[in-house]
Amino acid sequence: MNISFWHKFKRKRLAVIGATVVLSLILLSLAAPLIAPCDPQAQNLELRIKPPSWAHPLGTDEYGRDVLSRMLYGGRISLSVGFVAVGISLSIGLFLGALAGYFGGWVDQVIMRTVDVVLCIPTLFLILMLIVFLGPNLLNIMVIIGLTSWTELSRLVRAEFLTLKQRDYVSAARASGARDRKIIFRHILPNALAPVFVSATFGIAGAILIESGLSFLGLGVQPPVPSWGNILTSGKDYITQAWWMTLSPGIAIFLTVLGYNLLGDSLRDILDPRLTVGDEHA
Amino acid sequence: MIRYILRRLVISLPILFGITIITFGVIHLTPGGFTSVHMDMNPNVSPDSIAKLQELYGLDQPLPVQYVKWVSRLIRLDFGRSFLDQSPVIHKIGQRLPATLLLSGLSMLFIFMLAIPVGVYSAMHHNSRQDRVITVLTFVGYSVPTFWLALLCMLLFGVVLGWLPISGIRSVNHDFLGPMGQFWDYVSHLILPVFISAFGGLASISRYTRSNMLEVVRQDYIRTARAKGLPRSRVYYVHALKNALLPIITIIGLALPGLIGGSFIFETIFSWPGMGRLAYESALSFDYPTIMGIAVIGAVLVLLGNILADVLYASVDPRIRL
Amino acid sequence: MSNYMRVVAMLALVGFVTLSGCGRMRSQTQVPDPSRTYPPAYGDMIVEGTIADPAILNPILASDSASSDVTSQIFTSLLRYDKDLNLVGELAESWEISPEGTVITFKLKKGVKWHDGKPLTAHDVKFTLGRYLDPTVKTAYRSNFEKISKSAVLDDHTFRVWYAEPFAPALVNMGSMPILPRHLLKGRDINTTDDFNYRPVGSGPYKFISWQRAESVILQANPEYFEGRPYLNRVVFRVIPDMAVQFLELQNHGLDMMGLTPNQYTGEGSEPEFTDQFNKYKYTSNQYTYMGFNLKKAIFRDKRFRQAIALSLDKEALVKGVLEGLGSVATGPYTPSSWAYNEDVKPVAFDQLKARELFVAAGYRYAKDGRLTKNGKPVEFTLLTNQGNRNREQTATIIQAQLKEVGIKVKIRVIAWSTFLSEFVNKRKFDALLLGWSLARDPDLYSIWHSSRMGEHEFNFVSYKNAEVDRLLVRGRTTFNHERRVRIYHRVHELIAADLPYVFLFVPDSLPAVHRRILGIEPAPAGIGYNFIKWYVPEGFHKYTK
Amino acid sequence: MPEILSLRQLRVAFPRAEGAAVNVVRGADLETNPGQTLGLVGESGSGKSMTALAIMGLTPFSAQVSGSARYHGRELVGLREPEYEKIRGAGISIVFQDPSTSLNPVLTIEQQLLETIQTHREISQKDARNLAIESLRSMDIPSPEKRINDYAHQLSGGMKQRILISMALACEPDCLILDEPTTALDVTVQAQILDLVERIQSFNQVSVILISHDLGIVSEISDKVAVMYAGRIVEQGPTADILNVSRHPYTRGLLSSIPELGAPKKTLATIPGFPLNPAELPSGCPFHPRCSRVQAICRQQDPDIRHEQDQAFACWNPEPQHG
Repeated sequence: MNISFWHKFKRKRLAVIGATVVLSLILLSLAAPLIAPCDPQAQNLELRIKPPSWAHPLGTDEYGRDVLSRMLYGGRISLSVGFVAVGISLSIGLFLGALAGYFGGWVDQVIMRTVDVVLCIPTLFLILMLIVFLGPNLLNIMVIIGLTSWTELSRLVRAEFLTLKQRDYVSAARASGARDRKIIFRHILPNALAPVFVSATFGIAGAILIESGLSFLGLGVQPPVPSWGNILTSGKDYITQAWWMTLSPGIAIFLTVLGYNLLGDSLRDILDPRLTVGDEHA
Repeated sequence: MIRYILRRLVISLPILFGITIITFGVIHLTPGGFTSVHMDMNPNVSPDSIAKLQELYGLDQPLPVQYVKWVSRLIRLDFGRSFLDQSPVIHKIGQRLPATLLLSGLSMLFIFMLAIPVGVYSAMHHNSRQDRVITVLTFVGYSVPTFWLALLCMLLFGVVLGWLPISGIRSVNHDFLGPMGQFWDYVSHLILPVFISAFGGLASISRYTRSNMLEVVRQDYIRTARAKGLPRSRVYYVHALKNALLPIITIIGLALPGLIGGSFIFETIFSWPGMGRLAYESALSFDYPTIMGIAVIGAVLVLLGNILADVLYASVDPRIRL
Repeated sequence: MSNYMRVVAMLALVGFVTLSGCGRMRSQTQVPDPSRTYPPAYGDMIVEGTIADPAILNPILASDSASSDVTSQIFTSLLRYDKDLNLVGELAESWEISPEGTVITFKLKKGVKWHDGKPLTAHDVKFTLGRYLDPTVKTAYRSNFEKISKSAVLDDHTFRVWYAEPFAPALVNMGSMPILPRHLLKGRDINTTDDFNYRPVGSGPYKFISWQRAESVILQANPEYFEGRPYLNRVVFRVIPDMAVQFLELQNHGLDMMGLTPNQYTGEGSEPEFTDQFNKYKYTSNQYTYMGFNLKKAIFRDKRFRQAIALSLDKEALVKGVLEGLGSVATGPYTPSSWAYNEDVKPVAFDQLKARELFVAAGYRYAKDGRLTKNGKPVEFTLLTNQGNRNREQTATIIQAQLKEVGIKVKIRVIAWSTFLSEFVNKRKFDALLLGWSLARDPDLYSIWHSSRMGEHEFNFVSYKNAEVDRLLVRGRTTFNHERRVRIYHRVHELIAADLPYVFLFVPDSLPAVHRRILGIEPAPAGIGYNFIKWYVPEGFHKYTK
Repeated sequence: MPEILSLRQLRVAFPRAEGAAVNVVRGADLETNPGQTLGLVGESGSGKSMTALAIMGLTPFSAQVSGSARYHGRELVGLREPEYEKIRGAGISIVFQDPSTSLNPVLTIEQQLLETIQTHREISQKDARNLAIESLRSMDIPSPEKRINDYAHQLSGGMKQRILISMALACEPDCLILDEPTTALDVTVQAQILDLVERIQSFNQVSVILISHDLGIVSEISDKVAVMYAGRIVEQGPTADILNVSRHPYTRGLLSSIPELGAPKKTLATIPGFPLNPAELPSGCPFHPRCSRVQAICRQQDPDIRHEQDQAFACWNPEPQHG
């Protein structure tokens, strides 16, 4: 990330907006214990399903819990689902993609055929089966989303490695007797990271959406742990009478996912050397 | 050409094998399974009956034996019968596939019809105000949780405005309508689900078209075309678009799993009688033969679709000869 | 910035307008004046919402409630329950139990016909029983009939079964067996008679017309039905897998009838826009929700501890919180709709002060931070429940909060049904469970409470053992005299309630809503469905005229 | 003789968010005459291709073009796009450096030729086709009626360049810009293409601008030569004069690096230093860091153009006229 990157970044309004939205939501959830007005689990059955008021700015839910506090704590869960899932898929995708791209031959064959197999089963279906059979809890959800979404990434990394390993500096490193591991980590990987970074940004957005979709089917993070997905889902049954129960989680998910997507899209524009501004003839 | 297709088919066999292993492995992750889901807590069903059922379904045998039996039946194109309702799996899939293909095919069509011009426009006005507005708008569709948007639209267009039916594929009195009435009945039921799923899928294709266009537009042959004095529209819509669209054929191939598998979230919210819901329901009820059948048939269709996409690509792109 | 903000603002606005505007409901249709009476009329159709697609329309193979809702309109059995939950004849004109209780003879009504016009005879009954007992048939109900030693057709309209020993539930089991047509199924493998399993031919009030998988099942009134032709011409079961959508469909008049959730009943469902169009009903169901303790675990062995926990839980608050007040507090293993229910048993009071005293009396101590401890260790346990049941999740959440008030830390684990059963319940690896029982009408609870039923896969998974209860349960199922059985089961209710192997929490109400154009519905202890064939839409109010 | 194209102080600049704009072309003055070839020579990055693009109105989106470029007296700088489209291909044509990427890979040669003709002329499909075949034949393409159905990937590099030239000439423009037309081709093909260029100019009375980094090639077929360095035309004049009595030290340097045909192999003189980055020009004369005749003033001020006889050059301390 050099000066020119930050320079371009600052000029991309959508990138700045996306980053601002994402960062503020992350900060808000990190600060949840400091700013949440109530205990997210504290029930008050006298105050069930009350519209927004000064005491409860986003209203209360069916147990009389404060929706704002639940949103703040739920943000921690939802955002960490995104981060952990992508962390897992990044590690797998990078590792397998690097192996396949760098070594080629049968290693490549085995890895890429595995990718083909996984790609033939719709990802959501695979996630669904795994969650049904392993049970929906926070850890399972993060791990399963991570385990099923590395295929695109590994293809991407492999392609980067295939081009980068032909570069002169890699040949030079090899000629000077550098070990494979050093070549992979020191010489190739850093240069292959840009598209990976972009893909990870989209991945986080996708994972958050998947969690909310699973919640809709009752297969997301299980109550009483709040996640934006299950807050939205529990509000669903009250959608005609208590709009505040779905509005805030719906908008929070929407903003986060939109933020990550705008960020990812702009990053792709910035980092993709093929799309550099001023190079096109139009 | 035929040799190419044959070779691709042969290469696909190990992939199919891998798919059978994965699905079989995944569904046997949980101990207990089918009978315990359905009978274990029913006070009217005795444990003896459950043991008997386990035996009837062959679930008492060791897993490798079950796998070999299943695969050897698969080879003879026998997908077995559903545990849940005893009907042949192939029929169940046959009943559900058309609804899914109708819905996802139409929304796919919509997505392409909308996303390609939008992507081209975005590329032509690259980095302008219009481009940014389009970027945000397309991502809006992708970023809203589907079921929430669907519920809001159902409320607005169904309950409040009363313009459209809320869910299902046709009305309950569909059989009594005339041919035109039946047609409109289908159309009105399709509008909301097609619109919402297309809205959600717009972003990826339009972004893809945009970046392809941007890449193509800086090729030398585009400069040549402009240097010949061709009008801008011809440069973009003939010279650039034709090149930019080629990779999209492969995208259709990649979109096939979703097209065939449908989305169970979507089909559940719209009470759509499709494959996605079948997959979801059979997973929830541990209906092993159905789940495995869906996975295998889906994968076969996807493999065939990919081959088709490659062949199509080759026949459209003059640089490739099979 | 401006573009982006505008989009967000627009979206929020759309959401807002949508949600606030939905107080108004569209198509208000003309409904009959409730203060007038209308003569019954034939015709029209009722569209009923169902959450799941039926699995299979052959009652011997089906084990899901969606299937039995449909098949109960198509098939008939020897006996049925009337509006006051008494057993009355359906196919059977009369029945006779031998004095020692081992032989039951059914006399069948004459002139009953299958939907295809063939006569229904005692041979069909014998054939059906044979299928239930056939080990190759994939039925879950074989054990209901395993005590039968012999059966015989005495003549075309007389059928007899012999039991090796007296078995009180026999009459209910035999009486509720849906009869299958022998002439269509004889000599075939029932498991795979697809033509029949998906296009059933029965003898009930409605004939099968069509079934679009995952969409709808359509039935047509049977003019030949032996109890009279139903007024409503058609019944449509529409599959809508999401309760929120089902309710939207009801409001949009895409459905005529559905079971409401408590919050639908009290929320939107009590607005005049809704009640102008729909009648809501409320009656107690035959199921209850409980928290069961693993009595094998040391912590739950002490009855005082269990009592203290029961005292700590505000059951009324649960009924209010989970069921919006639409239900009652459970007092024991029977629900108020059963004749075995002992009205003298009162629910455990909510008294956390007394609970604290009881904990202390049982040797527990309160630490400075307010937590309950035993031998210096804080008391905590895990409450398991199955995933996918919102009521149970809600209940568990409230229990957790209430027990926290008396210093007990409860961890909630929500686990997928299959794993829940196979890994935790069947292997007895749990502290406490949150579950419910849906009871049959016969009060025989041998399989749930008898101490011989503690094996893996068996239902006494809390390992409850009480010699008197064991004895009473055996007596109850071998006694035919109703008064004696009432006394026996009242005692069972009392004993189990006192022992507290479960904390009995609540009995939810059934909350159906039916469109107001449909008349003839008379709520009774059995609910509203018992006289379905008498439901009608008066002339001039028909909605589906074709 | 009236000029076809005349450039006056043509400038192309790329504005930057920080710092001054990068001037890629810094005031070029050129004229072309019918039936004559002007050779534009310079190292890569000297701005010669950008000059050509500026004439065609094909500079990148972010470039700013100023100064004047007149075609038959008509100002091209700032011309509206639809007007420009009428001139491109019909008045001024250009052939780019790399024939392998300059043809659209998914359209046939016929489609690409015909669209050019039909854009500029009201002509039937059949006539256009005949015209296209004729124009291919005139470029020495064997069996053009067959070749015309081919796609780019089916043709050799030399063939593609002939097609591109014939495409450029299809609507009979009077000005043809050839931007390094032979660089991407092998030596034998190079010679054939150059022959072709000479022929074109003689029988069509077209004015040709031949852009190349190779003064040797340029000098073979040009009537006039202009040498560009760092975005400026540092010397121009009749080919013979430039070859014999070049005044600018840079031109001298270029000349001494041409291998003489038939001469015994000897070490070629090279110009010390590297071509400059247009974003980081030194003060004064941009050539001074590499110049053997550098003086104090060279470091401070960029020299103006001086005209002496037919030659023009920008140098404080030119080479002597007869040396």
